[in-house]
Amino acid sequence: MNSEHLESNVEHKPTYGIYILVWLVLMTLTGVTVAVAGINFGNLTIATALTIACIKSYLVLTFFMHLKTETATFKIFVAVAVLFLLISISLLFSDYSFL
Amino acid sequence: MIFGTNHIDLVNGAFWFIVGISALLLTMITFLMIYFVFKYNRKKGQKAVNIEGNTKLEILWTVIPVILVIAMFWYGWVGYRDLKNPPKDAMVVKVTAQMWKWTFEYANGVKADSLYVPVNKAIEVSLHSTDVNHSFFIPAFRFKRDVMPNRNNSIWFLPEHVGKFDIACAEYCGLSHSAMYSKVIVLPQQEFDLWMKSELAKKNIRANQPVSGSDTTKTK
Amino acid sequence: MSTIAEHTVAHVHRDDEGSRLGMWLFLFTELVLFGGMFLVYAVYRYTYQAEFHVAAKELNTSLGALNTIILLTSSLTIVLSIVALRKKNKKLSVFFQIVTMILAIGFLVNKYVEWNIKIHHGIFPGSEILLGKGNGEVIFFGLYYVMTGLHALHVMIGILLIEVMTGYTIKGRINESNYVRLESAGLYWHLVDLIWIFLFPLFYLIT
Amino acid sequence: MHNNGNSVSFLDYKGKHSGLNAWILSTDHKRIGLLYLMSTLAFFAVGVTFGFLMRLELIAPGRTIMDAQTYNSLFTLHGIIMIFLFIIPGLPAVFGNFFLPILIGAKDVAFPRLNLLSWWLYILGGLLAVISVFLPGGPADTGWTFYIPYSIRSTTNVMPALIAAFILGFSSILTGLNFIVTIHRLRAPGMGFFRMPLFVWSLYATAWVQILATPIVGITLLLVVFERAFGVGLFDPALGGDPVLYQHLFWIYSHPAVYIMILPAMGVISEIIPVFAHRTIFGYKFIAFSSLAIALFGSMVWAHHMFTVGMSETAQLIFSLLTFLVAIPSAIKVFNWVATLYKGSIQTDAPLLYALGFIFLFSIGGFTGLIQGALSVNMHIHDTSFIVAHFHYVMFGGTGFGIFAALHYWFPKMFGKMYNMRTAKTGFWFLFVGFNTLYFPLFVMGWLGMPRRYFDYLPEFHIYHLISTVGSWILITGLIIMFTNFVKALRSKSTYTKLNPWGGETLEWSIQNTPSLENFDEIPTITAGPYEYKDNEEILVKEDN
Ligand code: HEA
Ligand code: HEA
Ligand code: CUA
Ligand SMILES: [Cu+2]
Repeated sequence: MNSEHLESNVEHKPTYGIYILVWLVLMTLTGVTVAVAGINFGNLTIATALTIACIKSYLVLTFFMHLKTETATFKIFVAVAVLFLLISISLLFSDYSFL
Repeated sequence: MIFGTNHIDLVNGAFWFIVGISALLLTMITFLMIYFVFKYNRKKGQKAVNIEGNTKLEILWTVIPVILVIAMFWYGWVGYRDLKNPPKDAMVVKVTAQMWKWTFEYANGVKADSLYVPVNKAIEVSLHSTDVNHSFFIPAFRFKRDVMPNRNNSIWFLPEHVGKFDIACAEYCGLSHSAMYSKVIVLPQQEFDLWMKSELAKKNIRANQPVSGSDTTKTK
Repeated sequence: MSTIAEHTVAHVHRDDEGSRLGMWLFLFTELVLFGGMFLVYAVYRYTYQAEFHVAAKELNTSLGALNTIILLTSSLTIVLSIVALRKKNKKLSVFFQIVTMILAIGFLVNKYVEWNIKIHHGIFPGSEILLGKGNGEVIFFGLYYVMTGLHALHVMIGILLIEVMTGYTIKGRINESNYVRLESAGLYWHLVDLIWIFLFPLFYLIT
Repeated sequence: MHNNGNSVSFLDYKGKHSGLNAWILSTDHKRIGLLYLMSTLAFFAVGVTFGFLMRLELIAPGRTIMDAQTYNSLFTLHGIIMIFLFIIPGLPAVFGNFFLPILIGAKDVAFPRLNLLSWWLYILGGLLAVISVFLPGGPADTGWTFYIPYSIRSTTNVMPALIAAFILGFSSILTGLNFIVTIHRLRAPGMGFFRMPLFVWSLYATAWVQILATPIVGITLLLVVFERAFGVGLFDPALGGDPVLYQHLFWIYSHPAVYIMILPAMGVISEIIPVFAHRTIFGYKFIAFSSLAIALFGSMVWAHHMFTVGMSETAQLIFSLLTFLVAIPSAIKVFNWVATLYKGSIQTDAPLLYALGFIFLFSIGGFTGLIQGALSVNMHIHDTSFIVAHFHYVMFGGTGFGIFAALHYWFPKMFGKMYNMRTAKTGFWFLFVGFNTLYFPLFVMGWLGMPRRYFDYLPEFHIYHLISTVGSWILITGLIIMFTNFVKALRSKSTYTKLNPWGGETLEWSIQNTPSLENFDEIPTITAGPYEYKDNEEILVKEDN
């Protein structure tokens, strides 16, 4: 346990570059959503908006929130939390969208 | 197509089916517990044997319950299936629930405080609430359906016996929730027609002097 | 605080990973909290599609976009402050933290302006103008006020958190060898950002 | 400060504070555990009294001792108190706090201050709930489910009740968070996940449910607050809102919540049975994983509380099926417990009696749960006293007896005193008999069509209500016997010196009674599983002298 926590304390060298890069990507993605929102794909509109939002949150999670460098435990935890939300919404819609 | 009393049989069937299996398993479990407690009691100088487990058994008592519950599920589903789609020829009655009374309105505008229906005719009740949630519950017919302000549920049944049966409110709706009782009155066809005729007559008279006309739709 | 003494006896070494684990678990509860509201949103969006589109027209997309940019940038500055600290550049770290707070305040000001406009147009829960509109629109704005409101509340909490962290950094209680508190504050701040990433398209971009 | 805190018991350890503050400001997991015990018991006493009064009212049709409004408020408060203030914190916050760190060989939980905070939140929420009784307007009368639209129409003090539940939710979340981190980070060297006692496993599963499900009810109740305050229209049908959506959100939490209540109790049973059979538990891994399985499936069955609101056929089908499947992990547990008695060396002390009582009563509760899960049957028995019987069997026959078992099992370790075994057993039999007399008639009535939350009832149900009320008297007698027995033990001057009265192999039995501040003189290194009984000659010898 101690060893575990030691090794998790010594992370590789921190650098500014990667974060600024991620930030630029996030900005462009924002631009894209706004631009795309204008055009109407019918039902796909919300799908695209959400997909982009998901990509953005993926970037924030892995880089800004350092999931990349965390131990497996953290990743599993996040997966569990997301899974719970997915279960809830899909089962909830078994009532609403199949009326 | 499942009909009123038939629905009753299906509910009873499913109920006793599950109760039966449960009773069996419960006695088994209880017997084993008591038996072991006496047989392997320390007072008898019993020495324990460490048994880590047994995968075969685990599988056995996972698979068997799975089969049992699937059977229970299916039995329950069958009895429920047709409760929602009434036959075409069903006679529709509009039921209005409010704190804390039931009002029944027939196609021809006749209103009543009890649900008069002809025997052996499919009855579809369309359920409306003017205030909070209520639930239209006829214990004798083994069903209930919630009555909500924002959606009009409907349910149907086929009374096969003449008689009077309780209608209860089964969703908590405030102070007099427990007093929100009414009755289904199942009449032979011709008696029902007579009743309907006289009600119609009363209604027309009321229509002529509208003063007392509002008493069927009083609130609180 | 109170029973520090007892507490330190009970804990001989500090466990950064443990603290981060705890923070993440806390973030999950926040996530699910908003998740619940997204469930509500999803259901009503599904039942009142047309009205949601109409209602969304009332919202000012450019203001929303601006706020998105502000939040994303503040997310960047807070990570940079950690990097700077780990590079032993305390001044720069503090600078980045302050920038983050300024941006956050900018976000709030922006939000305030936005709400103000709405309220001047008489669009707020219970206003007769709103009640005059269709149910779907009432619900849309109900959700709009509740969700952005709660989000704004989280932004305020975030500002306070970061402020405390800045104090620690200046005092040196947070330093290049012990910065888990700053990291946790950062995590919280990113979550606030994450939620906005979804709020923005779902409210401003459905016209 | 001083490290010789060791041999000093946590009860008379001198910290920074003295007097009452030494308790209400202590971050020692054991003291916090006892704080929780005292406070849950206090609220529990209130809840029991309300239940008792409700039974008195129902002894005969019509008004007997109170009017309808009072009755409606009583079952609401009874429900809120029992669920949020008693049964949910009952095991994790009391025995989890006290024993989790000890069982995994740790000095304390991961975040002791947070732990104290969650107790304070608990108290705050509890007081709020109680205060609402005395405010003008009277206590809430919505039922513990706060169903819309009644909960936004009612003129009673619904607001305080809602906010109380919200705060209590967060107290529960913090406890769960604390436990997960503790289990992941503070296990003693050698204590792998599969060497953890099963009580710890069950707390771990519970903690996940607490963290993931509770926020949903938090936000839902908050939305109701907004609804009442500003009329945002999210649920109010008058504004186009959907009351059924409220029910969905409420049960998305409140069904998993029932597993928050039962899982720790199952953990306690898994501790007690091997100890009193003095042999390895049967199927350790199956029991461990079934806890996780229950936590997972438990989050997928919520709509079985809503079968009569008129959901889509698909939803009815899916949720009914899942409801039946969630029973399987419980089945696995029960069978493994029974199998653990096989070829044991069984010592029938009070804790085992309560454990076996748990298995019997919980099984009845569970089986009736299956009956309710069957769609056609649910159409008939939903919202009848059948349901009331079901959940009393699982919650109080299950979790309640689990708490009793835990009390009798760990009492000597917690207080360094021993209760009178014979009295304890008498107490059990009173509780057991009283319990069944009280709740079994409710099954019958429910099947015959007696709706729940009824202040008054038709004469044909009189006899059942009468029996039930008499049962409640027997039950209370048992309760009094039990608790006086404990109080006597606590009062007695003679301290109990046996470290390991039941011959358990888990860590708490290796340390002194009323453990020291840091529990262990030095952190042990674990080399074996929790229930590895080498040979039990010495036990048999002990029995003789
Ligand atoms: C501790 C709390 C607890 C627990 C553990 C459970 C466990 C279960 N509950 Fe219960 N339930 C409640 C608390 C609990 N419940 C409460 C409070 C309500 C009412 C809320 C309100 O409306 O106020 C309620 C209501 C409720 C309903 C809604 C009734 C209605 O309002 O219409 C349903 C419907 O399906 C249900 C089902 C189940 C099932 C299938 C289980 C299963 O998990 C049970 C599994 C256990 C067993 C099956 C027994 C052990 C197994 C064996 C002995 C082996 C043999 C097994 C098989 C053959 C499968 N419960
Ligand atoms: C754990 C939960 C719990 C417990 C223990 C009880 C205990 C009791 N309950 Fe129950 N009850 C509920 C939870 C509980 N109740 C809920 C959720 C509802 C639904 C409310 C609603 O409809 O909104 C309800 C509703 C309810 C009703 C139905 C009201 C109605 O629908 O009209 C009735 C009626 O008789 C009743 C009676 C009783 C009685 C007489 C007791 C007791 O007085 C019996 C005596 C009690 C004991 C002998 C104590 C058991 C001991 C323990 C549980 C452990 C104690 C140990 C420690 C604290 C360490 N309760
Ligand atoms: Cu109407 Cu209860
Ligand atoms: Cu449930």
